[in-house]
Amino acid sequence: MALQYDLVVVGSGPGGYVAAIRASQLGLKVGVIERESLGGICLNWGCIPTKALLKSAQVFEYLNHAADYGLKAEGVGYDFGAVIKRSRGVAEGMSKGINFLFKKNKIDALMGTGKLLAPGKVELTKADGTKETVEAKSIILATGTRARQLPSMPIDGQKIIEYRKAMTMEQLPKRLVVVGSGAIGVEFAYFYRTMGSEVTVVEYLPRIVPVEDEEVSRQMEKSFRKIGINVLTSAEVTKVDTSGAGCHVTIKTAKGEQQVECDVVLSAVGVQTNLENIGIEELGIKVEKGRVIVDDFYQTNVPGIYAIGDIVPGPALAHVASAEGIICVEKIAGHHPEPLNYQNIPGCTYASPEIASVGLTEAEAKNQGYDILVGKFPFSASGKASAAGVKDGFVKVIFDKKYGEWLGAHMIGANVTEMIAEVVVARKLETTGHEIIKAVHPHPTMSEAIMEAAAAAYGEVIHL
Amino acid sequence: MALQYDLVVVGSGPGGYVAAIRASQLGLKVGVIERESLGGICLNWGCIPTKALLKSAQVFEYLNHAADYGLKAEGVGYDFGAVIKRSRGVAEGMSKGINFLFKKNKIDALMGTGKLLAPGKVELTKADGTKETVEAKSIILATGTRARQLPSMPIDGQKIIEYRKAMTMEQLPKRLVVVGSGAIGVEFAYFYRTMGSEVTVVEYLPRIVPVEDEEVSRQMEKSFRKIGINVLTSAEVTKVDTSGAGCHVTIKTAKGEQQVECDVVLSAVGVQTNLENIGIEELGIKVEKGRVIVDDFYQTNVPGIYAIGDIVPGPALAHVASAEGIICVEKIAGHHPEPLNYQNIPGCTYASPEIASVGLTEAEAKNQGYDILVGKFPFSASGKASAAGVKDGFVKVIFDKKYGEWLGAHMIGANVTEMIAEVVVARKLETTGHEIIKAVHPHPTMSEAIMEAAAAAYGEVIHL
Amino acid sequence: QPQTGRFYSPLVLSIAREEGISMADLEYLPGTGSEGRVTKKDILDYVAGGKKPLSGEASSPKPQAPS
Ligand SMILES: Cc1cc2nc3c(=O)[nH]c(=O)nc-3n(C[C@H](O)[C@H](O)[C@H](O)COP(=O)(O)OP(=O)(O)OC[C@H]3O[C@@H](n4cnc5c(N)ncnc54)[C@H](O)[C@@H]3O)c2cc1C
Ligand SMILES: Cc1cc2nc3c(=O)[nH]c(=O)nc-3n(C[C@H](O)[C@H](O)[C@H](O)COP(=O)(O)OP(=O)(O)OC[C@H]3O[C@@H](n4cnc5c(N)ncnc54)[C@H](O)[C@@H]3O)c2cc1C
Repeated sequence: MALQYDLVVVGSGPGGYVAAIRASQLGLKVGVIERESLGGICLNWGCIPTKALLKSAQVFEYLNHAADYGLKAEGVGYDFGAVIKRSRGVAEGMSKGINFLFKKNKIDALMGTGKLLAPGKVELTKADGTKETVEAKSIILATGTRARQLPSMPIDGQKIIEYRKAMTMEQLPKRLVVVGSGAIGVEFAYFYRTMGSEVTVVEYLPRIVPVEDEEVSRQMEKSFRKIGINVLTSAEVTKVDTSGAGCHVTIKTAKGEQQVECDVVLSAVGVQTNLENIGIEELGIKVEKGRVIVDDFYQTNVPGIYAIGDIVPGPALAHVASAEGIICVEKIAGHHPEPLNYQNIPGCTYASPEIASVGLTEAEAKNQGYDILVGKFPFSASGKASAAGVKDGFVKVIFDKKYGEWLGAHMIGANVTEMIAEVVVARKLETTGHEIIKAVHPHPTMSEAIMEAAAAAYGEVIHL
Repeated sequence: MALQYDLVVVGSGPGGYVAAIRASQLGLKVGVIERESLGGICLNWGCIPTKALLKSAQVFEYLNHAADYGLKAEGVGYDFGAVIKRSRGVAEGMSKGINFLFKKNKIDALMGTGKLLAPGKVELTKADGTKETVEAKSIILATGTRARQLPSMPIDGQKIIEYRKAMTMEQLPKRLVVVGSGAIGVEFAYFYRTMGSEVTVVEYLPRIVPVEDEEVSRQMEKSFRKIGINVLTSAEVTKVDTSGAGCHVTIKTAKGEQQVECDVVLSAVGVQTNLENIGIEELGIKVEKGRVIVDDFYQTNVPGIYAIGDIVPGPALAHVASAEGIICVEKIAGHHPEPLNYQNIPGCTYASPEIASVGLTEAEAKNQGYDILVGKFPFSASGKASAAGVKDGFVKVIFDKKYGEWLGAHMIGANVTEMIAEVVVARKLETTGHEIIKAVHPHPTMSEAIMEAAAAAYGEVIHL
Repeated sequence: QPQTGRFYSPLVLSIAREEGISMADLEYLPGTGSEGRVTKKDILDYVAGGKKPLSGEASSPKPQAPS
């Protein structure tokens, strides 16, 4: 007999596993199909292991700059294998944590590959090839993404690699070319540069971290150049010749063609959704531009079949996947959740400096016709930043002049990824600038810069 | 002829200098009388130099634990003089910054000691003894505090010291007794312990950081014991004998009398307001329990004379002093500021782990008759904390069951001082738990723990 | 029904002020937010719809003429 559930989730990433736990809280009997490791890309190959690597790099920076703090250290170095091992250990620990949470919430982890057979029916193919049918009133697809490949850079796993390999290298590449300067590309560029690689970043668009506010991109480029990263913008890799000892990379730039020699090319040009062989076509589920089309509560055009996370439109981020999963199952369970406000999703990049932003950039706000007030507060004027020795970067805020709405916030500097939640919450609660200026931020903190930036927008800044 | 101003401020701490800058923005002609250094205790002897020292200690910890991150460092040590020098340099830089801001805002820095002569009249005595009369429509007193002394521990500046000496020691004391476990005592205890001193903390009340939630105190004590700090609570120093080579400290505890030998005793038992010889008595300004009594907009009982900062009731914190200064001068300038809500002031302690809190503790909420919901999320369950290797601590939140009001938040762990502003803003905007649970916090961050703690209060926590 | 004593976000109040919508009017504005809260969108829709008199028109004093 087929396994019976109220809900079956295909894929156990931050979309799937969070949906499963929330569903179980709401009284549903839940099974989760996963073909690889519990926790999906995020816990095993994304958010978590990269942050572990970045922490090692950050501490390594401290070792190298000990004297700045009155401290001494000799023979500073690292065991690259140990750095990687620590990262893998953290990822494994998190994945085991999901196992624990599933047991605690009485969720069945069904290891194998899932494929839709019909509404209410999923086929589970286990590692040994045996098949089983799983039946459920509701089915959520949360199969996530994998690295996208460009024809000019076919991934070979040795010289041309993607993120999985980049976080499990046996040794430090002496020379690395990173193609793409989104969060993933920038984080790896920072990590490898800090650990000692010669790093070149190639970005097709005119500026790195191109989704960010222009001033953020400019500061990031400045910071990258300061640590010796070679930044090429408006540049395109047209060919990678791997026939020699290393790689010979041909890059088309505004100034003509350029050749860069390196040992490894990291392709970080985005992701591609996992929608093959899961029954999408057979059931006639609507897909556009590689994403499954869903309603406000994540139901596809086939009733009872839902999709969340990286495979649906919207920013491909872990916290978005989780939020979608929760809303989806609350709706399934008969609650009345509010639809997700995609205008209020924070985005973070965890290099040094960190980047955190939410809402409209200055250019977007202008393009949308807003008459805006812009306030900017540099960390060079912050007491906490001075004390901590992290004066690079700023907080920039954008308000609508007419009604005072907080349209956007863009931060770059130390700790800003921990500061952006304030903006998300304030925007959710429909603040105006006034409340932020008058909210007493603790002294001395980096977070004061938010209050000061808001004050700057209204001509009331104190420390500038 | 007397110097003429719209506003004269006596004292240039975060109360006085911020009031002066805001007043100048509002069109007032301002003079600030200061007898020591611009920036007051906060910039010169308080918030800022201590945070510089603590940063050195934090980096020193990284050096000592390099292997935890896959890194190597030998010959780890420090030049104590350089650590102190860095801290003094940061403080001087900030004080110079105030000089710059005064010039920019056309504020006169009047160096000397101020004394009220009459409403509208202050006497300025300069370093060389010459006197001048300063006239102003409004006068703000912002003379701050100094260390309090206990009769059992007369400060001699060598063996029994207060905070100024504690941040300018020529060398590391081998053995240190810290009396008092408020923020100042705890920060120095952490600093000296991390740098290598044997440290004993003596607290009169039954738990350290006694103004915090009980669970925070318990975690802090655990963390302190883990790094080898000797914590004595419900304990009182009855005598310090400095006649020998070191100090012989007699401590009364519940288990009887105890003797501790040490080199230096740091008295950190609170502060005392600077109200002597400034004309308070002569003008009949009302003072109660050592604090100047003021109305909602900081006017004393004598019209035209105001008082702000540490010398008025309320928590003795820099951000409170600044907020009071701004409100005070906005009122003087004819604006209609809202009175400060003293229920929504964050408090921070910058040891490791850090502490940050705002609003009611669990015990206070119960005592006030609230029927409460409590949610707690430990950092051991946070992905970011795992990746960063900082799993100690938690976020605890308290909601009113009936209306959902966010009564309090209590955090202990890495980076929490940057996270508390979210709570301040959310409470100012009169949130309920619901909005916090549904505000999409970025992953992976420590700030997610706030959302999870709120969810825990309502039985919706995912990662527990 | 007028919703007296209802919570309005700072942004909703700011829009009301800017657009000359009185508190009395606001109380008749239906809210689609959580627990019937008036959201930015609700009041902006009302403004976009020409600030048509709300159901409470007859009983609520109206300082300004509808546009
Ligand atoms: C290097 C890197 C760093 C990142 N850093 C961050 C970050 O810091 N913050 C952030 O918010 N986001 C980050 N992301 C993005 C984040 O990882 C994704 O947004 C998130 O994982 C998407 O979650 P998901 O649940 O949609 O899918 P995924 O996490 O991709 O999980 C999908 C799961 O489904 C399984 N699966 C697929 N098909 C099947 C099938 N047919 N049967 C069974 N199982 C199947 C897969 O094995 C996988 O486990 C990062 C991504 C990468 C690559
Ligand atoms: C070690 C330490 C660490 C601290 N850390 C923090 C922290 O991290 N965060 C925080 O919020 N708070 C902290 N504080 C508290 C903070 O420093 C005070 O709350 C704050 O400085 C009060 O500001 P104020 O303007 O009232 O007075 P002060 O900063 O005390 O300034 C008063 C000024 O008035 C001058 N003055 C006094 N009398 C006269 C006179 N008659 N004529 C002329 N000038 C006069 C003094 O010289 C002084 O410069 C700390 C305090 C200490 C001691």
